[in-house]
Amino acid sequence: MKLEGKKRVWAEYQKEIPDDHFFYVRSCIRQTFFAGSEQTFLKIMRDDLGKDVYEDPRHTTCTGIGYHGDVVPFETIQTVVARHFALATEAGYKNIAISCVTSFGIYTEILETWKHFPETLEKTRENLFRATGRVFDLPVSISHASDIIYKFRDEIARKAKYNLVDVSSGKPLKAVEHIGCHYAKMFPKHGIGGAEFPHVLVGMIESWGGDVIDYPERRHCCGFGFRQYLVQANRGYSLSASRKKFESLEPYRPDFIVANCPGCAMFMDRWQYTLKELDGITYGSNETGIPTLTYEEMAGLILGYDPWEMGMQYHNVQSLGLLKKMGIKADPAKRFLTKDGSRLPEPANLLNS
Amino acid sequence: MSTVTKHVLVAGGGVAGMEAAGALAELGHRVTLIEKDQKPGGHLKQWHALFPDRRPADEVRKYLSRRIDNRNIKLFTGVSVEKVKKQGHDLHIELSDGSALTADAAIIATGFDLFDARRKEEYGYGIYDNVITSAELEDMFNAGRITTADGRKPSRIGLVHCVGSRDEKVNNNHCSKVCCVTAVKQAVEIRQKLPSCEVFCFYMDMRMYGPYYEELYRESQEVHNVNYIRGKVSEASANINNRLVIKVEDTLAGRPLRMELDMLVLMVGMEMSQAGTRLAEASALGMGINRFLETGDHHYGNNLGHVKGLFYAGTCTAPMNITDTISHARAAVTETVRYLTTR
Amino acid sequence: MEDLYTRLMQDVRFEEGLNACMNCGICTGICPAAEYYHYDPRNVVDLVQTRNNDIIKELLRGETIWYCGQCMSCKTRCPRGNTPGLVIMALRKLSQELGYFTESEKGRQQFAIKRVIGENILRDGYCIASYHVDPKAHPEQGPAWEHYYTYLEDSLARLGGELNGTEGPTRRISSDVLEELKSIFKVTGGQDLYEAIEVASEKKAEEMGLEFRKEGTDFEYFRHVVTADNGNHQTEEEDVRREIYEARR
Amino acid sequence: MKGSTGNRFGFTVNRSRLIDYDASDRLVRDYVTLREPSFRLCFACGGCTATCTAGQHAPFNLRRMNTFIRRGEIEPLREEVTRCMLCGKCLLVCPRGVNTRNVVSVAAEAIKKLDRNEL
Repeated sequence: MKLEGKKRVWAEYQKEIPDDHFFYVRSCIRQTFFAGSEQTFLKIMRDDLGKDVYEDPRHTTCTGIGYHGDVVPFETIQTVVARHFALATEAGYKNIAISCVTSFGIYTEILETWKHFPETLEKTRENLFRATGRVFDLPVSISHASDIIYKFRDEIARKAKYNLVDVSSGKPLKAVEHIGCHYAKMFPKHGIGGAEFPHVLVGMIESWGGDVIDYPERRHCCGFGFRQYLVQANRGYSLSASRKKFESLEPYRPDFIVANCPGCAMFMDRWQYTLKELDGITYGSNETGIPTLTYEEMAGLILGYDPWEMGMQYHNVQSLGLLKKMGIKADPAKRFLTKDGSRLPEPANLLNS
Repeated sequence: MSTVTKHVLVAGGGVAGMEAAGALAELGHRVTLIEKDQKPGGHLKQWHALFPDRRPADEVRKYLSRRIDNRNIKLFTGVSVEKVKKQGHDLHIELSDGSALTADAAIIATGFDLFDARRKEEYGYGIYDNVITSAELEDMFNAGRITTADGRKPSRIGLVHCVGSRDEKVNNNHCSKVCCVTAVKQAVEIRQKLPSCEVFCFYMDMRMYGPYYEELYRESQEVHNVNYIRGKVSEASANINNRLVIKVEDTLAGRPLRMELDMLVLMVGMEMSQAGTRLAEASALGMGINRFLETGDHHYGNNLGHVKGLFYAGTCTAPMNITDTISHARAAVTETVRYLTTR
Repeated sequence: MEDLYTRLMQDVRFEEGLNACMNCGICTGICPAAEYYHYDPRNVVDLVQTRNNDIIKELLRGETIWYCGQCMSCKTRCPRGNTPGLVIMALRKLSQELGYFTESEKGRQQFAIKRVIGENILRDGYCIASYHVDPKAHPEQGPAWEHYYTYLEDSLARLGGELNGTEGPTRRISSDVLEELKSIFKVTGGQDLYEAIEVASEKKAEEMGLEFRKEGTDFEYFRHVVTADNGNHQTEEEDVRREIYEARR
Repeated sequence: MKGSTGNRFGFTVNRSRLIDYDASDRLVRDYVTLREPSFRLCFACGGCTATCTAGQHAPFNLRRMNTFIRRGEIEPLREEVTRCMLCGKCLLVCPRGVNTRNVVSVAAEAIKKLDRNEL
């Protein structure tokens, strides 16, 4: 493999990411399954990087899962997104920061549609006004939240308490990066590094001392497939696609998987449990599973955040081994506590516990 | 032989330029032949053997060298033609070294560039060690050694047709015409040189348009056991053993197919050359939507430029094979001579 | 019958998604659905571009169009600038508008998606929120989720959220905001699509002799559509049917 | 609730439709090619399938069958070879002179041998 070739591709797909003043929109899946990750993002932005990130509690789902589940029409989702633009306009923000990759893809698709079919923008303005009386300006920029962490990756590296390095051997940890399909496959120029060799997570991992694995199924979908997971009878599709990835990445013995898409991070964790239950397969060294992190969790660990305050215990594959390798002292007994420190019963059957 | 000696500039010393220069010199005209590389011969310099009969490329190279071995021809290498301008009856020509000259007529024969395979990112050219281009395979044939980057003898090689052709993602909707038959030729050569190596051609259509091309295709199946899979390769990647893994639909089975390979050869197509583009832009010569030079009439004026006294020869007008390029160059000479004698 | 191709052309995604397909198969080569279903996006696009009303109607009534997972990997690479995934989205929309979706097992599942995701959106302002994902219906979520869900209030609080709070993760969306959402759905056809799904599903349930309720998810037809699997989704049967059909024409 | 899969999840890993060229073998192809060398000449024009009488009434596609033989996809082949009525109409149309009828017979023979471990 020639790194020079990848660097050339990366240089070609760089996009403008604003320095400050973001209007943050949450993700249904991330706040449901990784509530701590969104909170970590906000803390990193506000406390570590000193940025202004505004959140309007009146923003809702973008309806993206409904849209890609085909029960929400395109006209409807355009108008819901336009309402979010209206909230940003009202608050005086021009830069949208998006937590979800599905949403990011939808925002991108909508803005591209409005550019190529201007009558759809006019129709949306009319629809939004009729429905809510709101008006909006087009945003100046839209970034996925991982784009923003990418932009500040070197600043985070300078503040790092830990690195993606095995403290006992001094060797870089081996990471598998997984990019949500809708991040760049629809519009490669809107993704850092493009669709074929996305750099958004690679850049973070390398800045923080880790090595990245390039494996044959790297670009393959995690298998969410919207209706393919939402409906029980279809879930085999979703499980099978993830399994295909696991089989492909397993020989490289990765220390962890990291994803920029909330769905992917959730599925690549959940399916490891399901595959163990269904087929008795456990991946990872010593067959204990491969911890699957969100990029916010990865950034948080680098900055010394408490893994349990970020919610890393709520993965089926626990990260105790990974934390130990990084030299992070985190008491496993403190995983399942309430806010004020009283102990909750420990779940059974977690992987790598 | 024409009675009046004129001065004709030929821009480009590849197959078309050499043939045109030779033909003009033969008729007694004074020719200035300008070649941007250090040696004339164009892409042919790199090729090992030619389709359809796999004759050594050297035979045609020798013919062309003899063709320009004429005292009426002055060859300048390492310099390119940057601009052509009508000045009265003459053409004023500017070169890349800052010099200028005047000619009675000029033939543009700036040829083609091979498509830069890095632009098809999904194939990982320039990233994965054993993804190479058809031109690099010719280098291997010339060196007499077909090996992977780490020196192993390949046991399975795939050839991808239409890389950079028929593809709006790289802004080339045109067919480069010669890649299909080149793939078949190279597949046969691999099979002859490495009989234990399996060879697969991944194609969308087999465009065997020239004489004996279809016969070569048939021979490749009948005698050489070359495999054909109808489908455009979707992506290539490398596995832990540094073997390539490709994904493609076998469209004749209607199912996706996955295969490991030791080497993937990208049949890179033809694009208007950069030097030709520069010349065309500086001289306001019209280019078609495929970015090759637009000729006066694509049926009966296919050597005519829009400037009087300016003629086109070879692949600066469209992809073509050597046979057609030589014929096209001769036709350009006919048009030039007609212009010079009737002006 | 109304010209279905014309109807499809009214969908901007269809206009964007279909130029002229040359059947190269680059989409199918990397399509996750093509591996696990009898699905070939190349073939779908090729059938649609015939503009033949009967063929398009067959697609709208059949299983094929429901196999795509909308990962949109097909968009990245198509050398003709098509997006089979967008063509699929337009076909699915039309299939629901015309009520054809209930003719196929996979199509009937749209009712479940409407009842769950569709109603979550208008009731809570989320496609999905933690309190929707009952581990009993989602054993694949595993022990970590079961624990989180069981102690939802505590778990969320430790991570900086507040169940039914006014801000932060899975905060309660206020009723005036929900009214805005509903109004958007009314104005933009979202409500109409929901109703079309309901009407056709109720009719189908009656036809199949299965219990149907106007609300909720705890009744025969709902359970049927989420679990039914005739086992034929990987076989070539669709192809066969189409071939015979075409041969007869 | 349990689906038809019988496990508590209600679904299983799906069977793959992928042609994995490295997982299948070409024993049947080699057998057919050896005994009917004209098989190599097929260039998948589909003339045989278009003229095929059996194919009008049953899901039989000779052109696709040839592809399966070449790729080493034995399972779909098993049923395919039984559907041909060996009428030989395809022989008349093949532009490459493939002995199509014999390809089917030899392929059927090869599968029998394969099942008896005689290939």
